Amino acid sequence: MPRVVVDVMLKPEILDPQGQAVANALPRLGVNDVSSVRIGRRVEIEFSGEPDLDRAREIADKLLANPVIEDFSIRLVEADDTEGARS
Amino acid sequence: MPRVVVDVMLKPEILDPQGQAVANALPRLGVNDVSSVRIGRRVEIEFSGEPDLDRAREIADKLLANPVIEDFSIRLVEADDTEGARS
Amino acid sequence: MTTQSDIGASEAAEVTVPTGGPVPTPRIPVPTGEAAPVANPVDAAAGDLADGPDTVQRAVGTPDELQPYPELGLRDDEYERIRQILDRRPTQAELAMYSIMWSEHCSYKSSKVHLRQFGEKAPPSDRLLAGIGENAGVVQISDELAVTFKVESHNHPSFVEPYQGAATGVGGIVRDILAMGARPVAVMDPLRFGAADHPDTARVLPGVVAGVGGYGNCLGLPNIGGEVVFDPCYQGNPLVNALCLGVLPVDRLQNKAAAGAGNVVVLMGAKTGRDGIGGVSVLASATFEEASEQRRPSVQVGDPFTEKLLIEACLELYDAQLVVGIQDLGGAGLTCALTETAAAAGTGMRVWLERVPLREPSMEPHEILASESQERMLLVVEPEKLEAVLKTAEKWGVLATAIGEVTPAQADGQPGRLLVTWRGHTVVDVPPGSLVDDGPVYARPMREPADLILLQADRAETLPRPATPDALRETVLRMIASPNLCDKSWVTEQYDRYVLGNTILAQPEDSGVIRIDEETGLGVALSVDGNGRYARLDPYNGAKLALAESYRNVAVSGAKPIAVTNCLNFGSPEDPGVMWQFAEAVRGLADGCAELGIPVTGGNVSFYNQTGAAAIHPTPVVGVLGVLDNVAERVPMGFAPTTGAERDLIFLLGE
Amino acid sequence: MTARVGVVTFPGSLDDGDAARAVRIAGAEAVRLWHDDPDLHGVDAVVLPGGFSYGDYLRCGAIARFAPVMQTIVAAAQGGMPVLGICNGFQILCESHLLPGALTRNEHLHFRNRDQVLRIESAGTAWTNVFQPGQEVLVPVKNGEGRYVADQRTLDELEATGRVVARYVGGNPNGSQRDIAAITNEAGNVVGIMPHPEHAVEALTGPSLDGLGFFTSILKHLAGAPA
Ligand SMILES: Nc1ncnc2c1ncn2[C@@H]1O[C@H](COP(=O)(O)OP(=O)(O)O)[C@@H](O)[C@H]1O
Repeated sequence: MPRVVVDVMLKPEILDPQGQAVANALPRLGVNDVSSVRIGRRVEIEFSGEPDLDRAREIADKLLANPVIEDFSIRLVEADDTEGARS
Repeated sequence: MPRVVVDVMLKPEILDPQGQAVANALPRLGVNDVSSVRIGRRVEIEFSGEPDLDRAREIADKLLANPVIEDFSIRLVEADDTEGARS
Repeated sequence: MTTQSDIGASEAAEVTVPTGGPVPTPRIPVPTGEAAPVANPVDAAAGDLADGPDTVQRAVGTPDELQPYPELGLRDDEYERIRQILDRRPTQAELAMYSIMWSEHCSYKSSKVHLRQFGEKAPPSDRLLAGIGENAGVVQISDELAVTFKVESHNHPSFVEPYQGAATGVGGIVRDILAMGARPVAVMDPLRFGAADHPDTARVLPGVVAGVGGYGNCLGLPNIGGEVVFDPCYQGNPLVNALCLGVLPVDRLQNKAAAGAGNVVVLMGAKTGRDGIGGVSVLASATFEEASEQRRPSVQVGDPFTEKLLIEACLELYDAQLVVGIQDLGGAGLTCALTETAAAAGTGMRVWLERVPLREPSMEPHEILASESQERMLLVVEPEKLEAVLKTAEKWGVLATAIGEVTPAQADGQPGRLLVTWRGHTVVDVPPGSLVDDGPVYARPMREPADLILLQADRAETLPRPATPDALRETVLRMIASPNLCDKSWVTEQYDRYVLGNTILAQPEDSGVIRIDEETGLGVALSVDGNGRYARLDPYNGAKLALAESYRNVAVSGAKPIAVTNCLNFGSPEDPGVMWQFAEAVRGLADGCAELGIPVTGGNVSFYNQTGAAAIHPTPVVGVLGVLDNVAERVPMGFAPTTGAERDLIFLLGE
Repeated sequence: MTARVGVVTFPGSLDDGDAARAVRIAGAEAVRLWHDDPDLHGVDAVVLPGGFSYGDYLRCGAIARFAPVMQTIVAAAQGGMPVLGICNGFQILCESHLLPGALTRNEHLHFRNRDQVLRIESAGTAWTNVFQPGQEVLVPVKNGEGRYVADQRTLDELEATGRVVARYVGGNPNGSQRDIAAITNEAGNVVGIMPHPEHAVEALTGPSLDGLGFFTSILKHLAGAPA
């Protein structure tokens, strides 16, 4: 069953203390070529029936993101599509 | 410049109280066809030079995810690819 | 900052709330390269005048250029004054600065004439090391030690984004305390929400509580008390007030004066971003496409970890005597810090704005000057100590950057000027005192609200009283169940009361008690109280009652009350009814303090707390601080468990 | 010789002064250690205090694990040096793999501060040897991410080998699996505890004096330990 993924990220101009903390820690791990880290939320929504993008958008808008400081994007993902190398 | 996206999600067997709280709130919004909500982190990493997937995997493995409770996946994303309908 | 923390510079212009409303109409014609005289060789050399910033040079050459001062909340006569002071039109950056510093928020233009009473009626005190006008009042409590405390509001941001609004409210008041040379040691949070069962309260309250807790807990400051009050009048305008208490050795007291020509001006802490620029963005709307409004969030995001580092770094700098002057950056950002520090010393200042570390490289000079980015402090440092300062900052992992230097007063003894350049362009050249001290002052019209007589006539005595045991039982149950009287632990359990290990009393006690000196047991007690319903019925006595309640709470914990702080939450000062309520409340508080013999040492005014034309109840929140020579002698509120035959006796005092 | 107990300060540590105070009240010398300095300055034992090291925005303890001082502490702990991690310190010990499992967001999603009864399940560790097994103690708990989780096998093993050091009694404040409040490693020298014994060492400031036992235990342990 495909699921809906909502990515919620702070707007680009908003301070992201979480990303900044990670970026600052990287040199400690010997990583010096990262210029920026931004951290947001990834929300996976499974519907009991057909996945409903409009519904998901409504949920994101009302519940998952605060439009004052966050943007979100929505997409359908196949359940077993790990979108990359799941480690 | 493309960036690396690391998605970190709690392992399926680990309780996700945040996701559950959202799922429980949905009926109040009149949404009754969602069977599960899981909330994780989405980390966007920009490199100063070429994006380095191996490097990113190392960062994810050491820092971004705790393998005891979390899984992660990594992929390259074009900077302006919003991966869906940016609202 | 000595400003009203929650009312942005643009409050009067009402363009801040980011509801995605229309972009204000641009009023600035885009200047063309040819039209501007190219007289300044530096400007000319920069070679990008058409797209460059509005310089002093250009302002001189284009005296008739239309400027969007009304959108920035400046009145015609205020704008004229600015032109007189500068003897030309202000540049964009200068206009932004005046609009900020002359706003209600920073200039106290409507409240000033009333607040004077706090000083005039105050009893003489030899304990007061710093009083009204400083970042926070400082009170000596022993030969070596002093405490400083103050309450501020962050009401409007907390309605828009409850978590971050409340969090940055705590962050702001903590920096005020830090700027006095004190280590912050406790916080309190008087809160007002709409009806408990209103759906929006379910959004605002949990977010505010989590924000107060999140920021305070992460800084390691125990929360030792506060208030949670529900009333429909706060539905569209909750009150989030935050109090911070700090401790300092008497000889570590800091001040904000940028003394000593040649000293270096250092900006320490977070990078500067487009936070809370709000109304100032109208200045840019001519050069940005429509979407630009989107890029200017009015809500700041707090970073308590950076603040914690800032605290430790500052304290280390104070102890090593490495700073001459220090000022926190609050609601009016660099504008306020630069002008206040220079004005306090009568010196001038030269600032290279491009040295300010930016989160977004595309920021323009007026945006950098107006930014409300959190977790920043401005230091004045002797050149030979700069390296040591930078080292300390590095040790704690906070950014510190030399951005300018103190310049001498003028040859004729007149104060110096604040000169700000940006990539070689002179964008600001002003007398700093004109922004800080010469702002407008209004004696606004006042009129007793027309409905007051009716309200007062409807006396409590006329209400039906429970007459039967059943009715009495019913009344008691209703009271117990009422949100205003119920147990507050859902809120207070989210706050760390133990951290720092000096909390002697906290929730649910009448006042919080903090041990200041582990050796001697010296400590202080603090309570914050307010009752908007009383104040609505009678603002003069309502304010007195708030003071009396707070005073009593401190006294019954075993402490001797010695100082008062306050946060005056009111509707629009342009409404004569509100202004009357304000004047009465101030008069009541000042009289009450005189009667009790303790001074107001500081506070904060928050106006424009209203939804449309409906103002909140006038809500003066009063904090009283008392001293305990030995905290072991504190009196907790509960009856002590009885052992054997020794039973506590119960007395009722008073009428 | 008084025992020397190190207390580490990371940027963002908050209860470090309190841990040092508890060490002193117990009768040992508190030695302050700095995150950036790998030298342990000859201490006999180490306390990792509560707080939000490096802000803990990512995951509690995730960044502190890489601090220079932690490299030394991990090696010393593996060599038998007693280490007590309180709250954030517990999180750091799990992130450093000195203790199994992980600490996650409280089930009810709130930070919670209350006085909490614990049952001491194991008095065999370096930090709990003055207690009686089954003894109940009252100490403050205050955390936002204190829910202990591990897989069933690990949990069973902890139980079977007596490595559950303390459990919540009379209500679980964060949803910890099997009410676990504190655990230890196989050797019993490394203990992680979510509640705060260092805040129950003075009658004026704490709900009890029960927390002191954790700090007197280490003195007893060090006194009995072969030099
Ligand atoms: N927002 C808050 N933050 C911290 N403590 C609070 C807050 N609200 C109430 N409290 C505390 O809870 C206790 C009970 O509050 P309240 O019911 O208002 O009592 P009282 O009517 O005696 O002032 C007091 O100790 C008070 O300081």
